[in-house]
Amino acid sequence: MENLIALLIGAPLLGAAVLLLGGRRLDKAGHWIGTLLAAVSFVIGLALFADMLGRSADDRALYQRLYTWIPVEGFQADIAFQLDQLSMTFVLLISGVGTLIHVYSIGYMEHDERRRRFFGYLNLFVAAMLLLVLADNYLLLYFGWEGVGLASYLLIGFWQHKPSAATAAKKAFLVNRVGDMGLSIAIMIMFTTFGTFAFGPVLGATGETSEGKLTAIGLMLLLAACGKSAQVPLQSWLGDAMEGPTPVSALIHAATMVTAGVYLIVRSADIFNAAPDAQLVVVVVGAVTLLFGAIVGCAKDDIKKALAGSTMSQIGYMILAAGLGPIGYVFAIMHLVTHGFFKAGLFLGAGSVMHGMNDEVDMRKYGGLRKYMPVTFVTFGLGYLAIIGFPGLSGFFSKDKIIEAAFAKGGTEGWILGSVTLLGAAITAYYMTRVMLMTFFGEKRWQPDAEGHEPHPHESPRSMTLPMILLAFGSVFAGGLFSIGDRFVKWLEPVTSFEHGHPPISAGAITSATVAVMVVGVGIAYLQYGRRPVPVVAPRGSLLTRAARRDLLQDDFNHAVFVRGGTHLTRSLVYVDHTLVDGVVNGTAASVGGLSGRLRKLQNGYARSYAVSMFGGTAVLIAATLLMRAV
Amino acid sequence: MSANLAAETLAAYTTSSGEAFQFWVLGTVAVAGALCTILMRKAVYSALCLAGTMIILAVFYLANGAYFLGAVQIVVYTGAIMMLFLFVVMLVGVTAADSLKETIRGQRWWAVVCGLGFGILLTAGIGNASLTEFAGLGAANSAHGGNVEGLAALIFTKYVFAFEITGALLITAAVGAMVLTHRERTERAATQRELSEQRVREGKHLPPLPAPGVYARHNAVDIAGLLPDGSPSELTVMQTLRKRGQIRDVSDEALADLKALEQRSEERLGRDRDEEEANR
Amino acid sequence: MNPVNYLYLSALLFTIGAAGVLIRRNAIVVFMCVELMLNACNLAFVTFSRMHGNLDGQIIAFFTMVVAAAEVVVGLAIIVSVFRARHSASVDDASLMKL
Amino acid sequence: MSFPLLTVTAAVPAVGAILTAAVPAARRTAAKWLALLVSLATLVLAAVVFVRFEPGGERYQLTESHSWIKDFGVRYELGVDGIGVALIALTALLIPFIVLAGWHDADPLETSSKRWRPTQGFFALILMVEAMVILSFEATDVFLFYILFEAMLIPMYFLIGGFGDRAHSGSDENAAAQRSYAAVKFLLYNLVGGLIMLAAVIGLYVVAGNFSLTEIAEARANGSLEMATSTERWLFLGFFFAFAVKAPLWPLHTWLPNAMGEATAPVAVLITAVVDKVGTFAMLRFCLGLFPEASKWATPAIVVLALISIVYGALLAVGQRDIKRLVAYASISHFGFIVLGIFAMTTQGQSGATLYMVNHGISTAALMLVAGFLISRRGSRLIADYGGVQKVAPVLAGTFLIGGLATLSLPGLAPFVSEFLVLVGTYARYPVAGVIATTGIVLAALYTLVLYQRTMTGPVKEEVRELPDLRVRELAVVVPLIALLIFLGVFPKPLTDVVNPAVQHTMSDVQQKDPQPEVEAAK
Repeated sequence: MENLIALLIGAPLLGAAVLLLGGRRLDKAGHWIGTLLAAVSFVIGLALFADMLGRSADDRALYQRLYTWIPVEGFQADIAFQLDQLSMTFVLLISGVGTLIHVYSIGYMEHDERRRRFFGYLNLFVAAMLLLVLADNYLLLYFGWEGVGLASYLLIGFWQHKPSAATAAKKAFLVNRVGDMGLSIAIMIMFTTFGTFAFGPVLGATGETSEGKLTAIGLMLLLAACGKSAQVPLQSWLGDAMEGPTPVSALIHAATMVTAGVYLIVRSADIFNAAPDAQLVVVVVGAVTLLFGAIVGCAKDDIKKALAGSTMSQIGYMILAAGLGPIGYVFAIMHLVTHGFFKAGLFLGAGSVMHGMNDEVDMRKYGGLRKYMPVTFVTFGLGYLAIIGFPGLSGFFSKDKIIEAAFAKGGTEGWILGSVTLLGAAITAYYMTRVMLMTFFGEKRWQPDAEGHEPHPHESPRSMTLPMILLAFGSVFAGGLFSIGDRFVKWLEPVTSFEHGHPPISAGAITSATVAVMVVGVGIAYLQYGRRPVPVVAPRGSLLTRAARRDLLQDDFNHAVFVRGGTHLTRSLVYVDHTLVDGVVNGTAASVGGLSGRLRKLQNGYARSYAVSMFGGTAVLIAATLLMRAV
Repeated sequence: MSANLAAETLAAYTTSSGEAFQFWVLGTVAVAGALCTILMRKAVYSALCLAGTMIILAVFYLANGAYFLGAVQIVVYTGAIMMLFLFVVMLVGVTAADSLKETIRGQRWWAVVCGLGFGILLTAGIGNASLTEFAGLGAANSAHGGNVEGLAALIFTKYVFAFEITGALLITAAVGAMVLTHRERTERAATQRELSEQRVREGKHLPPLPAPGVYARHNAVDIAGLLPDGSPSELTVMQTLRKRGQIRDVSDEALADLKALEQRSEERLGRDRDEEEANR
Repeated sequence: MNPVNYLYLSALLFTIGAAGVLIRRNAIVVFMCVELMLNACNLAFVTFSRMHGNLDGQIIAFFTMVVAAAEVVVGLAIIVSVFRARHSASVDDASLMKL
Repeated sequence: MSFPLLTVTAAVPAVGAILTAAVPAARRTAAKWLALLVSLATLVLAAVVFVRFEPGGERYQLTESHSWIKDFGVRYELGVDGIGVALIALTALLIPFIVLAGWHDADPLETSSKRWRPTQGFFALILMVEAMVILSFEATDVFLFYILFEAMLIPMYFLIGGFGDRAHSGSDENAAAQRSYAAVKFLLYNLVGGLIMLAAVIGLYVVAGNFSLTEIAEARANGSLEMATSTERWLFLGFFFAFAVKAPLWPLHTWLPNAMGEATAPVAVLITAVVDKVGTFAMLRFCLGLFPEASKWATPAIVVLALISIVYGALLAVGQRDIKRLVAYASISHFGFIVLGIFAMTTQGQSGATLYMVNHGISTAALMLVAGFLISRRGSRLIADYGGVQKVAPVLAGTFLIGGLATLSLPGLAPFVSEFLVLVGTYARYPVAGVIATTGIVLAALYTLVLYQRTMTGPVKEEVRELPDLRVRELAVVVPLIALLIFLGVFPKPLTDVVNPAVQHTMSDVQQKDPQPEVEAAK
């Protein structure tokens, strides 16, 4: 059975290779090949899942070792896979949601002449992401980690002819690279500390080294997670990444890749458990991001950017949960899965709306779309209810558990974290309602574009709606399915360890509070956007709104400090290289030239004066010989 | 024969007081000759002084037991090479005297410094080497029956390659000298007519050049003729002498002579006149 | 008398010759001075030959003479042709080598 | 006596060079094919060397030894260790591609005379460089190595100065002046380095009495050859300076951007991917092999220089406006990594550095040659003159991107393996240096992606609208290189197998052991 693991990755990888190398002759069949191979991966995943369920909880992990990747004395990096419950969860999420989005893309990208290539990139992404979650050591994980970064780069910049897309792609890759730096430093520390970087030996030996080392590893891993999962302070790329085609935003920048950071932290649970300081930082980052993303989400008029803010915020929840330790890991993953469903659904819905609206993304130019796109409206609506935590839907279960766990952290910390998560829930409800109202309710506000084409909103083709419907099912039922009888907890417990948190107030009270703040959030949004018509041109807004529209000035800060500073630095270095480093050399050359110009005058052309110097030289030689002999 | 052998042995092993006397006398002359070589203004004197020095060196070779070399020195150096020098001196101008005035700045000063330094250093070097004992040439000379035989044995065995190569070198040198000095006439020599036509074309010196010493008392070819204004014209002297700078600069002399002549004729004429007047 | 005196004489003659090369402008005289230097060397060789009881020194002197002969032949030929071309035997006139 | 395989491997391109040069002026195409054939034959021979070399066997294999200059103990002594084998393979591998890529670079202009033969000269010089580089990887006699080290400057000088990039921004005279400036700068820098090395070579002879690397190293190891500390240091510095110029290490690097910018792309590849490797190779073999104590003494300073090279090169690459100069500065950054790996004196670092030499050769060749194809199409080296090429020439853009990704060490492509090994190896001994070097990977991403973005993406510029995509000849150059990058990226074992024993030998030369992992050390 374990020999199938490589096939999980192999199938989409084959797809990517065939599609990217196949050339134009595959243009007609390319999308089918891509979808088929993603589906093959999903089917293998299901088979492995079934097999895994058949074994006892402690004996579920499968290992497959292919060969030694980098054989160097004292440094054995293997191409080896590990499929345990945690990886399994991700495999199903990635290949499942991935397949659905492949299907969706068939319709969405129908008119793009480079569709074959798009599917090639998507397959490449699925392969890399599976490699990331299946790796049995950190170096191979790093391979997948950069692989998804590459796929993300290629897909964000898929419409390369748009400078904004190309810039966004570059920005995403660069910010991610900063995170990758963290991961590679973490691996280096591991190597010098443990002599290896395979999961088993490293995580098993955490007790044998100092807490300081572990804290350092933990912080570096967190830096990596921040990059990949768009957490503060490396969150700035996610909003821009919405330049990519919408299926990409759904798959990579909502459901799977951005959650890799959560995976990394949960996978390294043993390290964080032994390094409370690192854990604290994780929690703080999560909490800050959760508010940061939520606030940004409130201000954006671009539907995808609003959703991106929401993604950031939801991943903040997950990171926060992961930072809480054994009381939170499981719920982080659970929220990750449910979020995968409903956020992918929301993005696909947004894509469907854009598809019908001539790629218009400004929500202020939507309005009243529920009549034109009923399927989209319903599926989007279900996703909306799930994300705001409407009781009974997926998001309710997973988010509620995280809020409980936050309170259960205990002490002042617990109260602060609990309140933050509650506040986050309220804001989530607010901005999601805002999106919902601006898009599907109210009057129609669209206008002819510059070329006079009036949009004709229409429902999307079957290939697009089908995945949305399936994801909506997931959004509705996944949470309940997981929570009933603590199934998800039992499933993951052998891998991540689990402790029941004991919040200072009863679970019931917390749940009620959650529902209450959700209602408040929805209410405010309704008052602002449901009762009053939405202006087509955005009002100036308060200082906070304006800041939030600009991603809370984070980009401006980056621009001022890193981009401008970097530009100045490189320019001045170019100058320095030219004038100083090269100048020293050229100066030497010039002074030698000057000296020889002066010496040249000794060359007067008179043979006799040359003879004098020859004679003098001979005399000096004799003197030297005599001196040497005398000495 | 036995006396000869004895002399050889003597030359080989010891230095007699006769040799010492010879050394000091002839050595002094040799140095004087060398100094004259470099100090004489005329090349031909230099050559002669050098020949003298070389002959003295030949004597020293003999004294040092190098009989063959002594002979060769006289025959080849003094005989052949110095004669060659003299020939060239003749070609270039036997009486031309060089100016000994230095034209390159600092040259003479540096030459003296270097020369002195070099000489002192060499002397010091020789003095430094412990050369108080010497082997003498008796054994070496008698090994093959004599100095010439000994040299021959070496030349045709150990140094045979070098010897052959020097042979090649000599031939090359001879050919080279011919190539350098021989000028192949690549065109027909111009006739007198053509030369005169060329002069007409170039518009200079249409008439024949003035003859030298037109107004001079004697027809020496190296004296420039005087122009009507009394200044000498170099054109009147033949080209070769001009190039060698061997024009006798006689202008002042000639003018003085002329003046003297006039005075004398004046005196004589005056005296004659006086006599005539007296006679009248 | 010690034959080493011949060496001193040789050194003296050599130095005089060298000084002559440096001081004189007439190419022919310069050449003569070169010959003087060569002769001085020959004297040294002959003296060394006597001191070491070895004929090799004389052989070298002999070769020097041969080479000197060859050198004089070519050198004088050059002087003659230079004189023909430039009407001067001064070494200072041939100073085109300067920059 | 066994078959002199090493000599033959170097002799084939040398003879080929002479034959190529002798091809009549009218038969240019014949000269090209001849050069290609010779380079392929060399590749076959190099492959034989690679196969015949037994990783587990003697340190130096396939040795040959003949007396050369008896009086100075100079011998014609050849032998290869794993590092040499890997680099010979790299050289032999790259030359056919360089020849193929430069197929039309030296075609005479139509106006030039019939008897002019630049094409023959161009290919002959390339083969000559190949012969010398291969021989220098084989030489185990210091003097022989020195001669080759210097001699390869001569053909390189003519290649840079004589066959410049026809794409330039200024007038023809200006370009010619720039080119000759670059060639002279290249020559002077390297000559100065070589001169100092010559002094050290002589010094070594005075101290050791012969030039044989193996004998000296052995004598040093068993204590029969004592060197005063200061002597050893001076000699080390003499050697190191020459190699640092060639490598090139900051601040001796400024010749490289000029040379690479002005030379044609294939020649630029020849410079950075082949010839410069002699410098880093020699650091491993001669600096560490002959002067282990001095190497350890100088390590901190060299590590700092390497770090500066890494960061400085990358930052300057970001600031470049000329595509080829950008690649040149990127190479400086990469050479920093190689030097860092060598002087980290850990197994991982040195294995990584050796792999890095090979991988950097392949990746830079891929990137630079594609850049050369691009430049030859548009006739400009300026980044600003391009834009949107991806739309009109997708294959070109794709291969360019892969070359760029290799340059930024993306996992899955060969350079990642080596870069990571260098980083890990460095961190194990110098944590701070390891962390600083890691910033290099961010900067590498920056300059690569900025280059790609500005040239390949965005709206299509008017001037590039008619750009043709890669032709068959160009694909034949690029595709094998990329395939190799991917293959060595996921399966570097064939290389590491050869390199590992050699690295172990070097480690024992300098008498260094890897730092023990903390956990194991505790046990």
